[in-house]
Amino acid sequence: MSLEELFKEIIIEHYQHPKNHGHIEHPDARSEGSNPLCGDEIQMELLFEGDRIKDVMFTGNGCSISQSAASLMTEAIKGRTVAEARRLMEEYKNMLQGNDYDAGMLGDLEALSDVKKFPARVKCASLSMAVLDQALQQKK
Amino acid sequence: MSLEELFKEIIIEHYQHPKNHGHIEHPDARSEGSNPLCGDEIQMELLFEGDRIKDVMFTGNGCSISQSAASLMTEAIKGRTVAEARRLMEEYKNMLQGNDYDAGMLGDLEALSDVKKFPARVKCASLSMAVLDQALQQKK
Amino acid sequence: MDIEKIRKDFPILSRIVRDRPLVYLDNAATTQKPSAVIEAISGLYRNYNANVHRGVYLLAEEATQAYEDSREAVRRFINAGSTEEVVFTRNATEALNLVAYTWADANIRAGDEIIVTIMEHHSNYVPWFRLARRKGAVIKIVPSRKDGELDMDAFGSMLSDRTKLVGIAHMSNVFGTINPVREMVSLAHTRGAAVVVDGAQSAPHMKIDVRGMDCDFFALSGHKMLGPAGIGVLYAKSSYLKSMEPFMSGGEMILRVTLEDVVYNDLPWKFEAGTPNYEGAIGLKAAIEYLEALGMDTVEAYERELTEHALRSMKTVPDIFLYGPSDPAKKGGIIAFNIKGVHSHDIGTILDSEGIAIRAGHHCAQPLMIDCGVSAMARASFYFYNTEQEIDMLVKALKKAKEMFGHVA
Amino acid sequence: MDIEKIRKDFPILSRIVRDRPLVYLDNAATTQKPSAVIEAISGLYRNYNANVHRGVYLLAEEATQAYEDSREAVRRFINAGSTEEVVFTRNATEALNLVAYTWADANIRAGDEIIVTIMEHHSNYVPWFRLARRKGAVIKIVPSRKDGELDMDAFGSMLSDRTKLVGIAHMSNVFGTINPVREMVSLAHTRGAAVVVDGAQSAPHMKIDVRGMDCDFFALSGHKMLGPAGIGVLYAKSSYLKSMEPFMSGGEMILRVTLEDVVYNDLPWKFEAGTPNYEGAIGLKAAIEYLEALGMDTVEAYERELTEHALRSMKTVPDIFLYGPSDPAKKGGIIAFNIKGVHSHDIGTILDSEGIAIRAGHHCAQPLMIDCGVSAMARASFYFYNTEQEIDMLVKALKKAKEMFGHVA
Ligand SMILES: Cc1ncc(COP(=O)(O)O)c(C=O)c1O
Ligand SMILES: Cc1ncc(COP(=O)(O)O)c(C=O)c1O
Repeated sequence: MSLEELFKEIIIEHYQHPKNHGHIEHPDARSEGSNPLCGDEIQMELLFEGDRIKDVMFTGNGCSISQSAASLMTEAIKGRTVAEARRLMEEYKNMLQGNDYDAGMLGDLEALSDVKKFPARVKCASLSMAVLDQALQQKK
Repeated sequence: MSLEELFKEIIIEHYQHPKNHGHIEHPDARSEGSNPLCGDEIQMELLFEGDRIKDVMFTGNGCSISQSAASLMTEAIKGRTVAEARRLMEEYKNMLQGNDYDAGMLGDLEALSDVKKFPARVKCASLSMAVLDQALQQKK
Repeated sequence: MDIEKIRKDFPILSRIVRDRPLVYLDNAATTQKPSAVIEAISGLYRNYNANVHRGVYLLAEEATQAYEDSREAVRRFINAGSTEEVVFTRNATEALNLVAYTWADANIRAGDEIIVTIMEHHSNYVPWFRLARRKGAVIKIVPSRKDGELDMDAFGSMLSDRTKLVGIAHMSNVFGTINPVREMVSLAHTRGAAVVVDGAQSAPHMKIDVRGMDCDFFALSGHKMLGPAGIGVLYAKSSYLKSMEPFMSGGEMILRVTLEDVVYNDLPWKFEAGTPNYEGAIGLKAAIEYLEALGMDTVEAYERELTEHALRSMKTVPDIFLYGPSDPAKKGGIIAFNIKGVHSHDIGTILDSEGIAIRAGHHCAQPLMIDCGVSAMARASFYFYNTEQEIDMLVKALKKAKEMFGHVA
Repeated sequence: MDIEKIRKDFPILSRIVRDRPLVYLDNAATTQKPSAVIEAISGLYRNYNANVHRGVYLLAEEATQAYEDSREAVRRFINAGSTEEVVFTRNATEALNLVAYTWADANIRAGDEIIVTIMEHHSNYVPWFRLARRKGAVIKIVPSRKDGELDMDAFGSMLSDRTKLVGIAHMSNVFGTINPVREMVSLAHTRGAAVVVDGAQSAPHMKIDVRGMDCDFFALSGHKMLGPAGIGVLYAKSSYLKSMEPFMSGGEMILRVTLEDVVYNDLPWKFEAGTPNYEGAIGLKAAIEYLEALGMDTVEAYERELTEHALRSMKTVPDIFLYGPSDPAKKGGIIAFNIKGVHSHDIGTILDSEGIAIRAGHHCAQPLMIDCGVSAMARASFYFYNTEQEIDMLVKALKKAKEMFGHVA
């Protein structure tokens, strides 16, 4: 268990310079969530085009894991269909739970694979997935 | 610590054949008390003549120690002045607490001297003293 | 069951009291602890003590895991559906008060009826008595029959649409009677009443299945089932817990506090304010694992044999009166008695002088004492580490007590 | 104070965590236990375990004596006038809730005002918040000044004849500020308000004199002062306790129960329903004796030195912000901080990888977090078994954390 596994350069990069950070003018879905014990907060806004996630933006504050996960997650799903996003989330969950997962599908999100070695931090990495899940449920 | 010290013959005798057991028709004072945990109960009635306790009777139920103490206590104070009764109660208390005491004054009540070796039973032996004390306070 | 081996697991059982080996027969008051429980506690403090649910460091993760593992052990032990339904309290008493202060306070109104049995411990009576006073509700008492069992006809005719709550001791701490809770629950439910089962005496001695029983609330105390003092459990159906306001408030039971508002935590933590007794929970887990290794069926069967033996041999004491069911199939290992001419308190002292620990008094069940027309009883109560020889020693000492008080009369 | 000898009294301090010796700096959350406390607990269960206040046998006498001796130890430790005024609870949180459910529930009405400080732990805030909601009372918050001390002018002008209750953290669990409780009590008393002092953080670290302070209620938690989890204390003036209805009901807290009436027990037992955590109390007594042997003055002086050292050396971490008073005379050994660019949660993980345990989060003091404009802080908190070397290790690790997050930006 080494710190470098957790705080990979790409994670710190996304923490300090998050992608898709901000708001969408007229989002189709919006949701938020928090980890009260550590104070992590994520809000997400989505814009759909047919079955596809045309745009996604987030705001929030919290630790490097929760914020970089939001940045990486939004990058990963932008442009995908809802079904693809759901499959990706499933793989991401598998990764965090220490199950087998499809690395190809996750892409850069795989940077968070070592979070599972830090049980106290798994919640941080899962927050944006929970928020995204809520938002996707708003899509009819 | 032997049982024979606690359950002396005189104690069992007074338990089984209590003296001064019953009621006074028009008592000057009446009081009662209980040890809720063991269920011991004592009621006392007193008749005064000037400064003197002319008569005293008790009823109650409970263990051999509480009931024999009531019997012995009423025997000891009957006919005494209130001041004498108070002194006697003081000596009785000393005895139960393991302090020096005036054996001559206590008479048969000394049968209860070994109760102090049975800490759980001291409350039983003190109950009638507490009830008597309350009754004496009713004397103007 | 290798009784000699089992007794070695309990360090206190080799203690000498009044120059005699301890004979501990006050298990309905509290039970002794096996080394596994004692070591679970010292192991925590020697190796991984930290406040739970809060830390981002290893010790805190370990302590939190152990605490939540205990909740799972309790869930399994009583067959609850989810750990959401397992709330840690100080003891059974707090578990019952929690229900009184939350669900009952919100749902019981003037004129409503609460039914409890005559066998209740004060802890499953006084909370309802006070609540009824406060609300103007009515308490009804299910009487017992001559044979020490509940009068189920009376119960049936007491139930009505006004009945909002039924409180039942699963096992009486005086008579030892095992009450037909499953039947009572289903009768109560037909009237829409909630049922609180006081399992303080049953959980240590028999297999508990809260789902099978279908009770709405179930309370137990860890210290009566090999666990440490200071830990108890309230089981409640999650549908109830969800609808209930929290009991105590403070750290741990909230999600978010601002000056304008407070958002409560998820189940079950919503009901656990402040630093919990995680030591107690960790000790209770070791206790449950000990019981599970023995098997609750084995415990029950062995204790039934002890009880049969005790009922048979205690009867040979002159002038003894045994309370409660005489059929050992109807009761647990609790035998309350009186000996004519010897007050229970004196019996207690005489037995103590022989190293035998029993209890004397009202057993926190004064309504039942009044009903039996006595102010006190003596009580011997067994656990699986007791033996027939110990019961024989009890009987011998009781005969001696009778003699001491008999020879003058 | 022979620190090497003291550290040997705490078995956990020789634990290796993440291949490093444990550096435990989360003492405001809970403290570690000396062998004397661990052994007091196992000694009870090995030698004289029995339910208290009930038995007529030797074990029960011994256990009861030990339990009540603990009450006397607490009385002495906080300088209460009588053991009548010492009620055992699970923790400080329960002690505060007890006051909310009894005295405050009976005495606070719509329009009345409750004053608390911005520094309160949720346990001394949420109970009053809920009570105020229930009753239609108003909560007022004493703000803090820039220097981390209470704004006493604001407090003075908030007090009025409508003030019924004042709740004060004796020592803040975030800022470490030691609040001027004696002065606040006397101001509050001129308006006839009752004062509840939350001593959870002060009692472990300084001499407590509840009579000198003249507070009406004082709460503490055993686990924060070397004692086991699951035991706390409510001190209350006996004049208050006498007038109060009981909190929980059940065994132990009653004198007599009939079907018509219930008579409550004497103080303090009226407030202790059910089997108490006598194990916890017995452990707490060993903890108090350990602290008394050291001397609270010594503890306080040593911790002040540690705090001075920490304040001085932590300042050398780049971009660190330390919350609370910068004058070590004004605070206890609690230092909350943030490092720009490194979230407290990440700091916690980085320190953990070096075996250093600190806390990160809102510290159950969200109103204070909001007031400081942050959602979380890191916090190091000391006890007398900590050393300057440990603080140096903390500082070194903080610099490393800053570097890890600094090199990219
Ligand atoms: C100031 C303060 N008050 C109250 C509490 C609550 O203590 P407990 O959780 O032991 O009830 C704490 C500790 O977390 C505290 O720091
Ligand atoms: C039937 C019953 N209910 C409740 C209790 C209360 O248990 P506790 O004192 O552990 O809360 C007891 C034990 O005394 C009991 O026997």
